[in-house]
Amino acid sequence: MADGQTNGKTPNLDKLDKGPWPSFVKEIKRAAESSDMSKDLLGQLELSYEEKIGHWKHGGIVGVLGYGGGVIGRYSDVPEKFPNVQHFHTIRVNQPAGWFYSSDALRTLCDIWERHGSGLTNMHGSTGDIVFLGTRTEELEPIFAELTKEGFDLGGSGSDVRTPSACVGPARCEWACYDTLNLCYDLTMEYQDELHRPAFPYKFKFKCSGCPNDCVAAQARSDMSIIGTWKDDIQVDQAAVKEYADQGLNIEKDVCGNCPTKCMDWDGSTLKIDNRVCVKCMHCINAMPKALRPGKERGACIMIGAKAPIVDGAQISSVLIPFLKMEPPYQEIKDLCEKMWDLWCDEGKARERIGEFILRVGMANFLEAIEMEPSPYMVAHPRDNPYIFYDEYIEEGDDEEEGDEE
Amino acid sequence: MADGQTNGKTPNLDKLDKGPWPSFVKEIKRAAESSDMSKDLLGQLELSYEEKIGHWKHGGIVGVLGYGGGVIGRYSDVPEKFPNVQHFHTIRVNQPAGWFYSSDALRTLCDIWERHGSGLTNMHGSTGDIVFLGTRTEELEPIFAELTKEGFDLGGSGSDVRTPSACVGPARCEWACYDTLNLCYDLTMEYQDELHRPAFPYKFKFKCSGCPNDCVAAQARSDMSIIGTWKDDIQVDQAAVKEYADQGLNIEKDVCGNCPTKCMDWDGSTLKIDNRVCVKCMHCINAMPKALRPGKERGACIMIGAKAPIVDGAQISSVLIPFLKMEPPYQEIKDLCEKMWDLWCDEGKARERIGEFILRVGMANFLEAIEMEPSPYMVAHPRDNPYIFYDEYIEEGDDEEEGDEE
Amino acid sequence: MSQTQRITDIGPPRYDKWFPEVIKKNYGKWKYHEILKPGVLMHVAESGDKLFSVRIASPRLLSIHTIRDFCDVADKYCEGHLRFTSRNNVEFLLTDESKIDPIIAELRALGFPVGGVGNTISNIVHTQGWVHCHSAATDASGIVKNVMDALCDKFESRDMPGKLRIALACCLNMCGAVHCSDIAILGLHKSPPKVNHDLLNNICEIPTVVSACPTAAIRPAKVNGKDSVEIDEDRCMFCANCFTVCPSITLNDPLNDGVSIWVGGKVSNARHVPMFSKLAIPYIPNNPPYWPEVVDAITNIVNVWSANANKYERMGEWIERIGWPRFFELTGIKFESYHIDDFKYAGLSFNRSAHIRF
Amino acid sequence: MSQTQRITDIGPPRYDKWFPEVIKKNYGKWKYHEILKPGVLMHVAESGDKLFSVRIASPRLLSIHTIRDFCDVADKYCEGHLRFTSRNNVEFLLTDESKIDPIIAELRALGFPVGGVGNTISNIVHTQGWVHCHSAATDASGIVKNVMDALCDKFESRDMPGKLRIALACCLNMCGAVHCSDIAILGLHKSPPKVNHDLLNNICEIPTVVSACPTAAIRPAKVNGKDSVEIDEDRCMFCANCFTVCPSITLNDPLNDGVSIWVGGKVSNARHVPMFSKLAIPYIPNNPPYWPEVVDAITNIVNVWSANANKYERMGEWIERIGWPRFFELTGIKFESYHIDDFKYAGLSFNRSAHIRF
Ligand code: SRM
Ligand code: SRM
Ligand code: SRM
Ligand code: SRM
Ligand code: SF4
Ligand code: SF4
Ligand code: SF4
Ligand code: SF4
Ligand code: SF4
Ligand code: SF4
Ligand code: SF4
Ligand code: SF4
Repeated sequence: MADGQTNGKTPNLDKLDKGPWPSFVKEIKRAAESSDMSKDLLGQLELSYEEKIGHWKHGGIVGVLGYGGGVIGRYSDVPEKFPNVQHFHTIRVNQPAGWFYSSDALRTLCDIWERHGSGLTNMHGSTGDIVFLGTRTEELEPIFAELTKEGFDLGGSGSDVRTPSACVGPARCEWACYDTLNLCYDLTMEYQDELHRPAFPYKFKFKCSGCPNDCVAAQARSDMSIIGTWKDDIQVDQAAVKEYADQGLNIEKDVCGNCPTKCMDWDGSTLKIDNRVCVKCMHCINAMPKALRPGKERGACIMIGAKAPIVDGAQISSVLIPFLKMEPPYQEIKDLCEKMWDLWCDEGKARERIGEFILRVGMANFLEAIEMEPSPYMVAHPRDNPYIFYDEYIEEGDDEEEGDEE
Repeated sequence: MADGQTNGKTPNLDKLDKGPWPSFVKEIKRAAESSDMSKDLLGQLELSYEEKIGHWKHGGIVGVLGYGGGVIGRYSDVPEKFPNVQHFHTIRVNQPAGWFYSSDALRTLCDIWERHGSGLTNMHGSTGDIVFLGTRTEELEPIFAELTKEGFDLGGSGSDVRTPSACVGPARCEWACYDTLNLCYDLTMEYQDELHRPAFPYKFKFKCSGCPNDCVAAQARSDMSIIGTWKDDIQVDQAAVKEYADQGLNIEKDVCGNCPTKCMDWDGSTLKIDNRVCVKCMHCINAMPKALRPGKERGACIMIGAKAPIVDGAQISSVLIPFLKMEPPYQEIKDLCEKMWDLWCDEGKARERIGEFILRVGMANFLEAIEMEPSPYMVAHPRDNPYIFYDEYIEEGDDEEEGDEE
Repeated sequence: MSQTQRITDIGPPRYDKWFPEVIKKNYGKWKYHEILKPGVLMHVAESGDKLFSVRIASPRLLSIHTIRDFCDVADKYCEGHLRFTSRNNVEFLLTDESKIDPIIAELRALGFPVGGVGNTISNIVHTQGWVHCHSAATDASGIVKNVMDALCDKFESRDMPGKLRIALACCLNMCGAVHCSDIAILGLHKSPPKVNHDLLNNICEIPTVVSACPTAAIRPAKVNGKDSVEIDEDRCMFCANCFTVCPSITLNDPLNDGVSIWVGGKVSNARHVPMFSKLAIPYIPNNPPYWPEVVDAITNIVNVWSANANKYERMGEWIERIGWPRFFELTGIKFESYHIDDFKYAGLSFNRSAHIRF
Repeated sequence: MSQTQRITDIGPPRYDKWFPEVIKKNYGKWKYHEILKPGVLMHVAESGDKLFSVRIASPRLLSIHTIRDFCDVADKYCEGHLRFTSRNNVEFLLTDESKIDPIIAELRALGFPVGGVGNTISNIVHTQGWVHCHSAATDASGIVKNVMDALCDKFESRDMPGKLRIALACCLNMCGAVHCSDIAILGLHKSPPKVNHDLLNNICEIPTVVSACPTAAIRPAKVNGKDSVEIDEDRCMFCANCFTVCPSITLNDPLNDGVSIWVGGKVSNARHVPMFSKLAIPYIPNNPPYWPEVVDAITNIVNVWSANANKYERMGEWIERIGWPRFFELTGIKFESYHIDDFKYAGLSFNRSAHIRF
């Protein structure tokens, strides 16, 4: 084994600090100038590039006092070579919803991290947290103290509520059908305990997108996906539509032709939409932002169950409540969550996401347990197999009228 | 219990011999005039209508010498009331493909059945057979002798090749992309032994449709569904298209608008079709039979696995060979069947249809076993889960080039 | 007589044995067809020859006497040529156009509606029911008769949005492939199997019975001294597979047997790929001889579809366009927990998108 | 210090704490937006106010020094206001249109491409890889760097058929949800787990390990005297769930770990409902530092798509229109048995229709 790392050389990684795309190697090297931890990270990473294998060990349970999550423990499996990354824990810091910062706020974070860690971050992690990448166990409490002093707190990890996230929404988007940032913040504050102290069978993620474009990929990645939508008619400015046409947009082909339900009609001068057939897919609005807007009766569709494939296969969230008006304090959503969580905590298996739980017990049983009426909005189509578990039948001698529960 | 049947009254059934739709009760009554068996059938059926329950028992194994199939045994569970239907077996007589008869041929069948059975038939059974409904065990051999003398033979039942059937095809349809009747007959003759002597894990059905309209519902009901199709361009008679337009057919909306791949374009005078995108669905041809015709390079798509839901769920056949030229003696199809049957007979479980077998062992393994190359035509889409059973990997010391089979 | 003298394995008569001349001559050389009027098809060959097919409804369950009547009509108008269709209708094959109206008149007089051609309702593919099958949870012919009495005028017309295929099966075995029909009527059991403990072990292999159950609801058990099986009622989905393999288990139950209604299936590849039928109404009790609730339910679905579907739209295509919630709204059918799939592929039947129609 | 004195459970800063004035004023009152040039968005409020967002690429793995550089730029042009996107790009928020070109110049000078807006390729959502995760079958940042070096000009343009979202996950846990991306790069193991028999029983619960395996490939076993587990290699699908629950099992294997390529997923409801990514290339060995085979494979798929797709057609929508056989033909990727699903829903991935393109 060549040992580029021992003599401090990193020939493999050096090849990646050039090129048009901003380089992570440059970042590590920049941090390495003032941090031995980052220097050893660079060395260990070079070793991984040579050997084609990672050098991290399973993290034990590390964290801050009174919290069960927010820190991912990491240890090098070659500490003799890279003593400064013997510990290399990450800290998940809960981001402000929408990821809006001031330069001062960012500098404050940088300063804390410079004092106590590698100086390397992820802005941001896939769940949405600010990720402080690499520190030692003994630094955790001091970092936590400084963070909270500055108004920051930790995000989730383990079997708890994970850091909720939201699309930019009303802060900068004309299509936001509800206040994604406010809901995200409200849920985060409401569930601080569930977020910091893992007590679920497995993780539970919230993501809030203001419209069906789903700019935080909630439907693919969150156990509860809250997707903005509207109930009434798309708002149409016919003159503006005409203008798009005049500027050369092929409305017939590119707009109507791409409507999934073919519910639009363009006669060259006016655009007709059959709003009862429209599925609120956003395409026509996306194509003509100046001419079309979502309707006025706005709210959100509450969807459940998205997750990555481990181990029963990936799921995209499915509809639980087709439309809900969204007003603080969002009581219906909270009541729903608490009902679902109680059930899931009682009956869910360890490492069983709620989407997997629903598949195991059956959607109908799940709905009955959380006292929700079944609705055709929940399904793409009714069952196509005849294997129905009828739960009532008449027995000899029964009064024909009333079947008796089995 | 009222006993309409004992005194020969059938008040329930009597209600069903009126009305615009031809009445099965009338038929039974007509047969009853000259057959005591049919008279008792009427009585037992009346009893079923009163009691809301059938009165037939499981059939034991009955049949003709040397055959394992073709007869379904039936016995009344109330023989004391209806002695003439104590035995009420059905005989499945293999129909001529396409169900073409002469009056003489039908009269011959009627005469045989009048001498030896109830005089009631199904023209035809769902699989396609002529069904002789109701006779006694001792009549089976005489009936068989007379049938074969007249050039008829029995159909399938039990775990064998079932009576193949075909759409009317070239006999009366301009869209037949291959000779469905000839193939159906050829397969029936080739597999007489497999048809008459059950030796499979379960039933195996062939159905032949001349084009994707699938007029024998092959894709829903046959283990091997042979669906005619074509490879080249749809034949278009532009003048005739124009005529349809002039006669008021909305070609843009009703024809192009219903094309599943939107690969047609009508500018008011000529119809353009992007034949590489066309999926041969038949719709445009169906809508304008005088103007459009399937292409000239014709053959069939070989599909596998359709079945009813018992017990793993229903299946629609799926593509095995996207396109095959269809010429007697259809050797490729026969070779394929024999390979599949050998495998299925060795590894299939009892009462496991080939479609279920494929799902259990996995399509890829099935293909390997029958020595067929996997093709993207076989799937609606490639796998969407990452659980791939890689069967090769390199071990320490191996020459990096060649992986070793596991 | 000994096997050697017996004629065996000769197979069916060759398909062309009884072809009319016009078919022999133009076999595989047809050019196009036209529907001249309800029930009447004209096929024109490249040679210019024409074949006229007149289609009548059939109860499928036919006595030899009625078949002989057909033969007489065929002799009178068709040189004896006729055929049956894959949906059990009868087609009289003529070459002389002038005979169309007379043959129609005569067939009507015999009590047989002419129709079923084109975009309309054809015959109901169905099964044995109480007439012949031990497994039937309902009768087949009786329901078919009642439903088609109500829809007969549609059979005789040709002005529906598209083809509408109705099928009936009297138990979950689904002979007749109701699983892919625009409207399917499916007989079913909804009370658990009853076991004849005295007989079971004599007639059936207990291991076979146990393994026949897809839901593992059957366990071996000693019942009053005898080796038998016991059934966990909560796990039973009433598939009757245990009954099929063992006569001393029965599911037939006059108090609970009934039918379910399914919609939106299709087989053809025209436009949309083939589709399974989906559950519309989970249960309607058997109510012979008229089954009025079944007839009403189907008439209602047919009327709502034909009033709302676009040209060429089959039931399932129409529902896909308007969405299932609207289907339940328009038909007034109640959506219940039974409609939500909980079998093998349940997860894929959920609405995993925000595509919603309000 | 004792828990009481510590500040806990205060949650994150409120989202509006650092909003620019123009957002505070027009919150929820935006009227429409326009893309002025690559990477530059203009949002216009009902009040007429305008907000300009300049988006730059980010490696996501950022040193505090680079973040401070961003702060300096933000101070100079944006009164210190900036945000990050859900795909980890950075957006500088301006109100003064005249500052757009200067800030772009300065950001470029710092080495950050401006773009990723509109119908084009944005940043690659990715994960930790060898930089931080014990589970990684490949590195994340390295592949992302190489792929985006090759596609950087597209990031800076805005003339692709539709949005193209690329994601990378370094193991089957799929942090970052690559399962719904136009193009997904997925690190994977393809050799069976190695068990440290000496340690296993001390560190892990054998029953937990056994039950962690979805394919029941793990059995308890005594190995040279020690209680441990043995793995049935033929049943293993390399999911690494056993490793996740037990550190003394490892799948990391430099000889065999590599990546697979998936295509055609999407999340948005625009036009087509959300779709999973489907397998395109089952395995490419790890080849650091450049991973040339991975870069070529992706560049090829991107080029074929952008040359053939219609306006607005995402990868998956395009493939649905032309069909998978054509996709494999156009990209020159070989279709193998690995492409055919054999997991839970396999049966539903077969082509159950005669809809075929030749
Ligand atoms: C840091 C992060 C990746 C990143 O670089 O951004 C991450 C890192 C890990 N994820 Fe993740 N996941 C991260 C977002 C996700 C996402 C995306 C999301 O949240 O939007 C997913 C897919 C969505 C989902 O939840 O299904 C995700 C699905 C998983 C899974 C599979 C869970 C499942 O039910 O399928 C695991 C396995 C597990 O939980 O044991 C996992 C496990 C892990 C662990 C803890 C590995 C382990 O088994 O211990 C990783 C720690 C790596 C490390 O050393 O830092 N991670 N993980 C993301 C969290 C940062 C943040 O807080 O912002
Ligand atoms: C007579 C017929 C119904 C009819 O009235 O037309 C029929 C009648 C029976 N079918 Fe069938 N099947 C008939 C066509 C079908 C079809 C349709 C087809 O063949 O096109 C199917 C669905 C397609 C398929 O094969 O999957 C069909 C699927 C079944 C099944 C379920 C098989 C499965 O794998 O799901 C069973 C159950 C079994 O085999 O044990 C079954 C079993 C039976 C049995 C033998 C009942 C039994 O368990 O013993 C029935 C005998 C009834 C009787 O007393 O006469 N029948 N059966 C049809 C045969 C007549 C003929 O030969 O022309
Ligand atoms: C006679 C028959 C074939 C046979 O060998 O017996 C037949 C004959 C014709 N069919 Fe069919 N089809 C026949 C059963 C079927 C079936 C099978 C079934 O119903 O069980 C199907 C599949 C049904 C389904 O999809 O569920 C079938 C789906 C079609 C279609 C596609 C309709 C659609 O839009 O989905 C066409 C095209 C059309 O009608 O324009 C068609 C077209 C035709 C044409 C026009 C073909 C031709 O050019 O001659 C024939 C007369 C039209 C008609 O009857 O309306 N035929 N046709 C069958 C008559 C059954 C009956 O008595 O009603
Ligand atoms: C800034 C950001 C939200 C945020 O809170 O950070 C955002 C912002 C906008 N998105 Fe988005 N989207 C953002 C991530 C997403 C995601 C999530 C993802 O990529 O992980 C999606 C789902 C992607 C998918 O389907 O796989 C997403 C799917 C869309 C779509 C639907 C595109 C489509 O045809 O499928 C639109 C509509 C459009 O582009 O016309 C849209 C439109 C927009 C608009 C035009 C909304 C508006 O009026 O302001 C915004 C700028 C357009 C742009 O960037 O091209 N946004 N957008 C995210 C920028 C990520 C980045 O740096 O590139
Ligand atoms: S999800 Fe909708 S509301 Fe949110 S940013 Fe995207 S387009 Fe705007
Ligand atoms: S939002 Fe989508 S479905 Fe509705 S009209 Fe526009 S394009 Fe059609
Ligand atoms: S399947 Fe095709 S060829 Fe056969 S009858 Fe129907 S339309 Fe004609
Ligand atoms: S056959 Fe079907 S797919 Fe092909 S062009 Fe005609 S309508 Fe379109
Ligand atoms: S459907 Fe069931 S009851 Fe009806 S004939 Fe077939 S097996 Fe018998
Ligand atoms: S009916 Fe089906 S589910 Fe019920 S016990 Fe019998 S085999 Fe099992
Ligand atoms: S994808 Fe796997 S390897 Fe990558 S960060 Fe997530 S868990 Fe770790
Ligand atoms: S990797 Fe997955 S499949 Fe293989 S043994 Fe471990 S848990 Fe089982």
